Amino acid sequence: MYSNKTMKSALETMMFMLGEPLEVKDAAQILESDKDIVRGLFKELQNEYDQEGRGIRIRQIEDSFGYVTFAENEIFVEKLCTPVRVKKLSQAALEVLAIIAYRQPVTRSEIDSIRGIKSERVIDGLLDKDLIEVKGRSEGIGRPLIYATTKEFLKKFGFESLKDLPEVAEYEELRRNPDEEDFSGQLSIDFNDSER
Amino acid sequence: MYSNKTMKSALETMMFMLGEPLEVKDAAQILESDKDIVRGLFKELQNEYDQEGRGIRIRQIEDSFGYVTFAENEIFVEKLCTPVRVKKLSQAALEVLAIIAYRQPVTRSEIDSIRGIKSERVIDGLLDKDLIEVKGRSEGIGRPLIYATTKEFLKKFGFESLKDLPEVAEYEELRRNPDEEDFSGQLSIDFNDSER
Amino acid sequence: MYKVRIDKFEGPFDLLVYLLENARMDIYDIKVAEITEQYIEYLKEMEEFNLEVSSEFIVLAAVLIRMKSYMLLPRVTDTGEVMIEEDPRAELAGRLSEYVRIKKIATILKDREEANYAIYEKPAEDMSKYLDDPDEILLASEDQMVSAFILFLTKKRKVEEVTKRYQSVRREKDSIESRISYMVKKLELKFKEGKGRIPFKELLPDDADKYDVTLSFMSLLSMIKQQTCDAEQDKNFGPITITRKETQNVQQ
Repeated sequence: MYSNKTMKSALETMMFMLGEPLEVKDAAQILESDKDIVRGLFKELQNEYDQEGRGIRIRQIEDSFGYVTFAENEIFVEKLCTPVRVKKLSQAALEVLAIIAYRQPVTRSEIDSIRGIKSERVIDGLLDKDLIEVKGRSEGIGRPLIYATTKEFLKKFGFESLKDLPEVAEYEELRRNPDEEDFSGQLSIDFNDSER
Repeated sequence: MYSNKTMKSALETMMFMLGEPLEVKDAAQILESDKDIVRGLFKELQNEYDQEGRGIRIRQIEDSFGYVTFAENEIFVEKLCTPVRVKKLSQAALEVLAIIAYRQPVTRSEIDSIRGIKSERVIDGLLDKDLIEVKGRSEGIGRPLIYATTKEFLKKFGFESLKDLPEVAEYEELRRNPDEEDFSGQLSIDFNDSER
Repeated sequence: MYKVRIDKFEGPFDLLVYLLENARMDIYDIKVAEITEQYIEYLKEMEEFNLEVSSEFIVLAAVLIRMKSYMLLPRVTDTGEVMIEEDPRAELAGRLSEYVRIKKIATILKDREEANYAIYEKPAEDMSKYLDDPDEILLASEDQMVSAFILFLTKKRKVEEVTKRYQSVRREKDSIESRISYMVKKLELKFKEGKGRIPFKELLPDDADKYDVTLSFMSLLSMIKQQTCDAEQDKNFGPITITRKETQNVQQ
């Protein structure tokens, strides 16, 4: 049995070596400890780094933790080196990603029908970027492929897990409760006015 | 001018990103500060990590500083890395294995003649991995060793018994025909004879 | 009226939602005639600007036109009662509503992409020295072996084809059949000379190479099988001696 202090130190070493998020279950196995305990230690570390205002922070993705830089220090990173920049996603890619994120697992024809236009090339682009993956085939006619988001998706948009996806009300609900929230800016449709 | 706190945080981010020791003079330039001040901040950080018993530490090399893992945690790194390695059999190994599986028991010269290339080292590798074993000696001339697959082979490849080997027309030419006469031994003598 | 938007629309719904927004029209209460006119007008403009108007845009135009004419017809029964029917706009409204929701999520994602743009991971450290002595897990499967095997067989067959063609040019005359007849003639000659035991070596052509030896040997085996002659070999690697088939007459 290792002390908590030793285990936390070990977690730091392993996160640093690995580069990518370290799974709680792997860490627990190596430390011969319980997953809940190890997860607790990861979160303690995460807090310490935040409290101390460190330049590196600990990010949780699903049930794994890894070092990342502190976002506000980006300016220093840019002065130091030219980090590899990923091209920002197009509007079409964001729409398809939104559909997959909220409706996964989902087939291409479902995506097409929600967008009202073919999305094949956009889907291929998202597969290439490792933001979505094929999760198998639907039981439906023709057994079409079904798609789901990846860990890379969570990383890119800073979600800990899919549970973190924000709740977005249906248009109909928005229209019925126009005072509840102000969606007009985002939707660019004036609901209040349309109620007249 | 940045606060000491911001500068220390920036140093952490930069050390993390750079992957090699960060020169004091470069850091000072980016932070628009004095080299002595920056060197002092590096040393403060170094002390903090040591005091807190972190799993990553800061090492000074000449006038540069960089992250290293805490040496005593090496055992965890070893454990972290060990299960990562998954070995695959080479194409050559799989070929020889297939030939032995279908024609067993078989001599080395038969394997060589089917593959058209010497297979001695591949056979030795498969023996090491316990996928094949020596089943005795052939009655043929020179009494060469004969090889057969092992239980381990069945286990690894998920066959219940040798009867489970897939039957495909293409394999039939290699599957041993019990009525077929084995000329390979005599043929090889003849070669030797003619070379004398 | 609406302003002309320069950037391209992501699809017919994108365009329609934009037009509704400009006309301050509720998705669930579309003034079909008005919006259809605007929609078709816009498609014409897109064509004028040489913007790609994909078939999906046209399909939606057709849907709108159909809806428009449907709504112009009075829905009354024979007795003059107004029929209560489902709003023909309901299905389209439902789909537009879902599309608007997706667009809102896309906007949220865009903001989050922006916010997370400044966060970096670092590559793994060099762990090679720890990988020198791994616990080897052998990854093996039936599929793996079978596909490797098929690859091998295919390669082997290709090589054999090439070799066969090459050899058939070089050795056109030297088939087993021709070699057998050559050897049978030679044997008969020797037997006629009164020799009972003929060394295999004497049946080889002059300057025989490895191929000739092999071919002759294969031919000899066939001859034994065909009961043309017998052969003996006293010890390993020893000389082969050919004799007359003794039971020949009995067999025939």
